[in-house]
Amino acid sequence: MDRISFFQTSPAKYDFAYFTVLHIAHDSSIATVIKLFIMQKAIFYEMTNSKVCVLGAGSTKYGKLNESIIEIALNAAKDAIESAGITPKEIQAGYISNVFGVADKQVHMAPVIMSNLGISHVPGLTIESACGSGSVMFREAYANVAAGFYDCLLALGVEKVTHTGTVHSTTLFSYCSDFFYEGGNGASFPGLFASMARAYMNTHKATEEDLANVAVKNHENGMLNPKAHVHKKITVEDVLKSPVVASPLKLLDCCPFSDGASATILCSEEFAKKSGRPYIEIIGSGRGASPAAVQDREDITTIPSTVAAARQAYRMAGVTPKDINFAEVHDCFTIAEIIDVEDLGFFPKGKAAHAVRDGATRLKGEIPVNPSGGLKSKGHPIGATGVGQVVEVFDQFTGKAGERTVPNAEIALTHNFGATGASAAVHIFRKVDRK
Amino acid sequence: MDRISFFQTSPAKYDFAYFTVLHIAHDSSIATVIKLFIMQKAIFYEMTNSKVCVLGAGSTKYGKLNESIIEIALNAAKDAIESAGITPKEIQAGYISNVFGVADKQVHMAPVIMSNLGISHVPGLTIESACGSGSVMFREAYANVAAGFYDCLLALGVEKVTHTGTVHSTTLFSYCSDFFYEGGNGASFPGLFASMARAYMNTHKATEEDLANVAVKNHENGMLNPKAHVHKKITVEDVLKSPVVASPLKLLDCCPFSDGASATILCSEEFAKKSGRPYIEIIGSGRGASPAAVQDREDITTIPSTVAAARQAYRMAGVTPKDINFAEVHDCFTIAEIIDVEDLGFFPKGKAAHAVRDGATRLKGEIPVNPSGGLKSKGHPIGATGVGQVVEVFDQFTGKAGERTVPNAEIALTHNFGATGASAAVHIFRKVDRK
Amino acid sequence: MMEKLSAKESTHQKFIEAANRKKILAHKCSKCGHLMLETVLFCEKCSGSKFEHTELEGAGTVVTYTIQAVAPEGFEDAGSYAWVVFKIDNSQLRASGFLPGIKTPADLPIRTRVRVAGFDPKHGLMLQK
Amino acid sequence: MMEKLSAKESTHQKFIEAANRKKILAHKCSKCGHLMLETVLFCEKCSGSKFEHTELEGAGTVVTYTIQAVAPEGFEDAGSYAWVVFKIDNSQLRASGFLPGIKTPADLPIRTRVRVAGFDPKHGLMLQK
Ligand SMILES: [Zn+2]
Ligand SMILES: [Zn+2]
Repeated sequence: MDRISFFQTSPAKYDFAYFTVLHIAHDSSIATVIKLFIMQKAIFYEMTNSKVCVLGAGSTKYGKLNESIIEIALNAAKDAIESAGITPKEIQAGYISNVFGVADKQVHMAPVIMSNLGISHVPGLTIESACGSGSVMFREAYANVAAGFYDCLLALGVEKVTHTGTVHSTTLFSYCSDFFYEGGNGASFPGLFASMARAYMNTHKATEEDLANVAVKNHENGMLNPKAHVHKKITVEDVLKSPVVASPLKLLDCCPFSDGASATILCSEEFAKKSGRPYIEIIGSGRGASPAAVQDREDITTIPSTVAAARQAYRMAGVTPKDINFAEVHDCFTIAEIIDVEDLGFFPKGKAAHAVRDGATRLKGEIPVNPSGGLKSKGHPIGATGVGQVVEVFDQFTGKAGERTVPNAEIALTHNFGATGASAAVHIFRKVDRK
Repeated sequence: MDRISFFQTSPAKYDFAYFTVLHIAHDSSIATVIKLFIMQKAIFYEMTNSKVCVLGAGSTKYGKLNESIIEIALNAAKDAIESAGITPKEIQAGYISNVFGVADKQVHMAPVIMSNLGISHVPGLTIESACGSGSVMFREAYANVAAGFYDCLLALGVEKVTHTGTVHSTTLFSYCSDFFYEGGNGASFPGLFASMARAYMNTHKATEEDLANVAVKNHENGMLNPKAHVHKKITVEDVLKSPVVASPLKLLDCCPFSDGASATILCSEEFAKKSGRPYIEIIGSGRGASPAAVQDREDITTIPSTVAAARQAYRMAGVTPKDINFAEVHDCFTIAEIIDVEDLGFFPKGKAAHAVRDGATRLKGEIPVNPSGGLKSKGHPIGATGVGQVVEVFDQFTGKAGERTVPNAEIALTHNFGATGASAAVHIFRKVDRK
Repeated sequence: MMEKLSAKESTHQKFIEAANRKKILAHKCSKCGHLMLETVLFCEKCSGSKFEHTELEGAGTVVTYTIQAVAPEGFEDAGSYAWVVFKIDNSQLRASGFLPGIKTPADLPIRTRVRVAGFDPKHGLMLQK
Repeated sequence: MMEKLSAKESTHQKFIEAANRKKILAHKCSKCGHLMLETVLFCEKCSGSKFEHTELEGAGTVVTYTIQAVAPEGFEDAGSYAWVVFKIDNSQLRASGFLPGIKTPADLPIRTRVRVAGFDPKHGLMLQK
């Protein structure tokens, strides 16, 4: 499909019309036309260039949680609502992301969440796109505000699986693969990424140590995040000596199974400005897809959905990878972060392992990657992960990231994918300075 | 929340601006303003009044199906694509609705479906809202086309549960309730609707025979639908003598557990017109929500989400219940159809039982309800049901409904809800005559 | 693997602990006085989030119910039971629970008085006549 | 309760039946000649939906793989096995399968030759070296 995604064509098309109007207005110089132009500009602004902001954000701690999935979700929702300084009645819709509600006996979560926020008349829905559910949902919520359909939304991701145990969780997750070819033939998620790691290592001469460096860096960042699942400083040796899960990946190459929820309040710029509270702006959004099965990808060392989503988001935001001050990327396994940072354009193909080794992605490096600790250390409650990345950007840009704050950051990127990257979404955010 | 849903406010607001422009154009009578006006009209049209059409539709048979959930989905997708006369490459996104993919070991379905349609680069997602997933997803897909984000989408619902058996299916479905108060205390879905039936019968002096009439009528219609799950003419006595599932509801008051998929091709009016194929137009869309738990509803004999969704859809379409020529409504249990037709405004509160007895909702009645056979006879593959209702409208309006065709129908309504109506969506369609 | 929640962390757990004392846990909005079940986090009327805890006596009258002939998993061995919605005395609130030993509608006319008997990990909020 | 599917109805079943004959079932677009696995319903190149059935010899070379130390449910008793992506001989197509008896990477260098041994209802597409 050569059609540029909806967030590119539209602004361009209307900008053209807009400047045509401007031109006519200048030529004719009559009051009515100017009036028309101003009115049109206002309408255009609201309708297609409507900026969308994140006004509030909150997360539970990620980890093994004892509360029910609904309570976990509600705790994050309450935090986000209070962080935005709004009341629940200002929320016009609830966008939820979740994959395995079945595991805690609750699907159809939006009505239960909304009812317990005291706004049972507010409609909602759940969006699922495997481990990328959070960002795919976030994009739908974003599009609804961008289109002018809503002024204020709750966008909330939640997951609870740890109580089912490692083997059953592994099994559930394998249902996110192309099951006929992958899960059904014995591949788990660590297994699928292990096959990608082997392909990458073989093609680009990377080593198990190169992968381990990603884990070491993300655990280091996670130490600074009080809500992270895993607070444990580790060394390359620790990673290499940890038990093999699916060769060549070892336990410390893998993110944990986590419970948790993250929530954001999305709103129009007008709504955000009126609030008088700190907010951040979404300046780019992109989605992509890849062949569902790893076997069907011509090059197993790159993820086409990431490349497509990033290209769209960069184009929409009018920025390049060099403009990104930090990124939260999908590091479900160490190999994933290596592939991600290449697919996102931070490093040339095959060069990421070297860059990570040199510290380029560390908190004080040239492009800090996963200051939150990433999925690897912060944790990976799969329905919440994509939203949690946005929470990190919000916290970074509004002075709530404490010791892990990336200095002087103005532009940040989030990248989250489903399964082995069959689906992906990328968002780009801008810090908004308030006087 | 007093804000009218997005599909009402926007057109009204822009109509105002539009007529202001018109007014100015008349007054000043200068060419540039007229030019401006025409350009603006075109842009307005495309941007906010963009009509959305259904260009193709297809369903598998509903029932116990042996294929995998992916094959079931693909069979419906292929039918819809061929019915629309498009090629898969014209599809820009895949909106899927499904609840229990876990039961057939496949979630994250969009990438697998898109890959097997030969368009693995096209992004998709899954939307869940219990038994209302299909219509809630359809509305999101619709909104994306209405906003001008996409020209052509696949909107597909699918479910496969029968292989898990009745008790496990009953258990899975109970996860759609407010589990802490309902499923967790032993209520199944038949049980929840039974409690609503008892309340209704008590308040409005309806009888078990009144409920049975709904089943008899829908089985009669289903006899004419080759894709219906249950082809069995029944009598009131058959219903009353069937085994109790959850008193006062008996087996023949309940829809079956079904497998199946339904798919539609949604597109802009421009796209539909260019195709030269038959299509129908969506003229109204509404969503609503109710307290998740039955206990929290002030009146248990009405479903607030239906009332809200219908009000929105009618207002947007500019029609009243009297203008509807037939309706596909959510009759998961006989009591549901009784409540639905009152909440949708076809009959006053408490009067539906009488109207059904008099034949008002039969195929030749004043307002035919569920000409397809409804969930009761056509079947209820929960993720597909809301989409299947649209397929019925498409078939009715494009001459494919055979003996069950409602004569002279021009306007039709679909109504689908999740669980006990905690979420609902209503759509209104117009037949488009092509010369 | 996971510890049991304390009532401090979980509204569900608080509700359960009260049920075990034969109470229904609710709270009253400090701002407008509206009464809600404990699980609701913001006032349905005024969006307030400060509440006074209120324990309601776990007794009331049947609003509606069903007798579950086909029971979901976990309830197959529960015998013939009713799932009951009841209005809690001295409030407009309703709650739902599990009432064992109900075989036919004659056993449970609408407006029958029921009371909370406790909370069973397997069958939920237990009621008795 | 449900009958077994015939290969007429199910692309998965067709694929499985071919695997049991040690073949990989594919089809060639009648319009442009593009070759795809049987499960793909429209041509990836030209969107055509008419195909000529093609049975490929179930043999090829390993592209990548993993040895699953922690196996999902249904595979716990499978011993040490590899999940393998292999390129099918005389085509650009790849498929995936289950290869038992692999303990260390030394057992399976990239480009090792493997062939289809059948389809096991429990473990899927069976491979052998
Ligand atoms: Zn209050
Ligand atoms: Zn072709």
